[in-house]
Amino acid sequence: MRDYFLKFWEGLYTIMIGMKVTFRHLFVPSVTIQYPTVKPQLPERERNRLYVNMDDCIGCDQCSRACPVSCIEIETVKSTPGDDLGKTSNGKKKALWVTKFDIDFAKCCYCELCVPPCPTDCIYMTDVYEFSEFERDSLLYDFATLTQEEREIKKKNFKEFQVKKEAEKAAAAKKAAEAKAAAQKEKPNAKTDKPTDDKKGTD
Amino acid sequence: MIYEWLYNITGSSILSMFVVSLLPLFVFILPFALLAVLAERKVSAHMQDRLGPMRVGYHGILQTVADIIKLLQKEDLVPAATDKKLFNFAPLLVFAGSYAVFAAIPFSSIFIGSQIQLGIIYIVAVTGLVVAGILMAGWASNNKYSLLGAMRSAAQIISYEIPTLLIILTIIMITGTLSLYTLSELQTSYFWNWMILGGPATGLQKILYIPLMIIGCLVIYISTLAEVNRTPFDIPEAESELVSGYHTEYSGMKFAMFFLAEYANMFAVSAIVAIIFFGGYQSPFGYLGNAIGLHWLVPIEQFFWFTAKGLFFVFVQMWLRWTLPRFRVDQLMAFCWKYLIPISFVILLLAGLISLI
Amino acid sequence: MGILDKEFSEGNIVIAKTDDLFNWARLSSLWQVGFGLACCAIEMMATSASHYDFDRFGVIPRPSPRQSDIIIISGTVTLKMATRIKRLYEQMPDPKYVISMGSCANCGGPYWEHGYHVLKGVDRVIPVDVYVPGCPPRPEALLEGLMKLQEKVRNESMIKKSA
Amino acid sequence: MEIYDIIFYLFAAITLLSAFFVVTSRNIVHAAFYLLFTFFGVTGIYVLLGADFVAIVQLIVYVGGILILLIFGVMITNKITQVDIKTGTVHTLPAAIGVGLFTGIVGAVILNTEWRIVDSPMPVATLSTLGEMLLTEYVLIFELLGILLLVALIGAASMARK
Repeated sequence: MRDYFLKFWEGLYTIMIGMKVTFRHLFVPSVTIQYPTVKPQLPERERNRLYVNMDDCIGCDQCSRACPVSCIEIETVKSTPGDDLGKTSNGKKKALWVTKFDIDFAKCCYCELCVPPCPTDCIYMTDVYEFSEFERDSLLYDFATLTQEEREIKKKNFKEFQVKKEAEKAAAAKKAAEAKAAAQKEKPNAKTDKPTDDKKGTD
Repeated sequence: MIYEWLYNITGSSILSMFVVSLLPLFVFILPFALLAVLAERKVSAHMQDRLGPMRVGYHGILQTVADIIKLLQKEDLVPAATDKKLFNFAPLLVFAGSYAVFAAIPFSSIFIGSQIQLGIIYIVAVTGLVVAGILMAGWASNNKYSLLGAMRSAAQIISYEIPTLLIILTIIMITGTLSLYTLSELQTSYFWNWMILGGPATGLQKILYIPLMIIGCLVIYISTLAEVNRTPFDIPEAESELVSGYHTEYSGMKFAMFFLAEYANMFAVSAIVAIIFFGGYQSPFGYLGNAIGLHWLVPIEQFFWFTAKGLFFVFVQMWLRWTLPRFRVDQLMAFCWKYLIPISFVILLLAGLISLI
Repeated sequence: MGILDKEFSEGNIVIAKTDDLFNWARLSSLWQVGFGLACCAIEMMATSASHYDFDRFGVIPRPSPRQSDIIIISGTVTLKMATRIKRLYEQMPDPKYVISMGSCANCGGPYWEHGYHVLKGVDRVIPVDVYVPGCPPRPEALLEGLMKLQEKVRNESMIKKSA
Repeated sequence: MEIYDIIFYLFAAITLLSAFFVVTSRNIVHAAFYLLFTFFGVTGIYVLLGADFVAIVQLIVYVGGILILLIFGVMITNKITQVDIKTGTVHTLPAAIGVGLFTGIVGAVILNTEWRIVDSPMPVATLSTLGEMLLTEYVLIFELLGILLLVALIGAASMARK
């Protein structure tokens, strides 16, 4: 009997304690950060959207290889001798046109593994986190600074350059062969074709 | 009273009756539900150190309006396997049950829908319609969670009606009336005449009544809380077990009707506690209108006091909701049958003995 | 196209105003299905909790899909779960919206290449309205996604289908 | 007092229609729910007859108690909705004769009675007189009923314990 009333009393009493706590919290100022107007202070080294500073990128593909989810796609084209690509900020000479530098932020898992391998520190995490989109394709970010025509031009240039080089090489080889042939006029003509064949094979 | 007044103006009994019967809905239930839903969200938010709705109107005061408009134009989904007839009728029945309660509640000495002699018992009786509606909703949904929720709800409401009725019986025994209007009139003028402080009795009787009445008030508050399925007695809608109980399959406006009925019930129950134990519409300190000689002010003051008391108990319901966790089913039943019912029987007996003094 | 359609497609003032009202109501009370999948769900819960407070935007979790307007796909959608998601989505009444939260829901995330068990993007089973990137997204990012969705809802129209 | 006439016909219609559906409904749960409306209509008619206490008791006992019990029973009984509830033997001819006789007698009584139409006074509350009667004139019956119910309760409890 005593137990029964004790239980009843205990129940009531503990409920009162709980109600006291909640009532006190009714007047505790709220901790809510009113997001769109007030933005919280982000911690240092916060990992959010990647940014690539294309001025410094040398197209070395290190970040792409480091990426565990392969969300970075890089395509490079070698520069032709006449091109001036400039230098990176830490003095490295650029040798490649970056015709494609796509990061798919839908796939990215914000692990920051791509950042340490970069030799020129051009890829890094920013503190931008508000970039939701209506279409998934808009989450595919194209960082390459060249316009589409420029890329085509670069590719064409390189191809032309290659063709030209090849032609030059072929011509050079021919010349060399001819020179060789002239030098060894006594020898039979049958061997002259061979060096040019070799050149073609290596291409 | 309002009916007579309207009858004198319009001269048509049908029209005035119609208007009187609609009054509680438009004067009271709808604005109350709008306010209470917002208050619930704000109270819960502030008890959790949050802010609650902030972005619709100043500090979110239009939040419930937006909710209602949204629910109005939401698709009215009737699942294929339901029992269409009962499924569509159940929300109406539940709302009718909780609306019928308001017919007998005296908002002030002139704003009473019906002055029936059997006020309290009538309120208990029409709650039965709500039970039937809930069972109907649960069964018609053809969903195991709905049915379980409805069963639990019915079992819970019926069990907890017993302590409620026993305490009401005690009050009837002491005051000798069932009419809520007479009950309010008995506890007139000042707060020491309220039933919680012994009512109109005097001397030793009054002193002996006080502890009984305090415990009785607790019992009836707890059991009515269980009758409207509020936390900690919300096992019929227990989200972690039963999705959302008997209204799992309801969407759009039908769900809004359940919602409205729930909030109307919340107030009805608080109003019962306020009428029985806290003087109904009586002011605790006498009336300003009488003091300054403006007698037409008195009913308005009474209305104010009544809503204030009712809203206070609604607030306590919300407060409890954010304080206590949910009961288990067996605990719920044990609490009713092992604690509340014996205690209310003892109160009934003791009050009977004291009333003989 | 009937005469009625033509009349309405001009967007007369009544239609436009009702549109505005309904859109306002819709965007300010987006009830959410209480539904979490993986680690993003933790972040979603954090958004509902005191610091970020989803309730400020009128978003409250509803236990039943029948009463909710928005489903936040928070986390990895495995092939097994995809059918359930589709079913949940179909149980919601129109108008309904979907937020795809985090890389996994957007396109399979870390599993997009070799995940034999993961659906490569939840938009293969249900139409997604807003993609929130992040792994997992910060609560603010989710809130921003929600605000984007609200903008989208604001510009909807009863008569013009929003593709 | 024409509004009371309207209300009376409304409640009468509810009672009769729902009673008809209780009998004809194929679905037993539907029948149980129609019974709810029958009880409700009867309550309304009680109120119009000035028997307010009986009406409330009807609502508490039948709607709040017995009907809920009935619905519970029907719902818990597995697959009862699919059962074809029809007795095997259908005695059409004797039934028709019985019903015909009954209708004839009732009709004759209705037609041959001189109905007295009296303006009834406004119904007064019956509660206090009822209470006094129960505790003075009919106290023995009241107590006996109480004992009977108590015995039934104890019996039910002891049967449930087995």
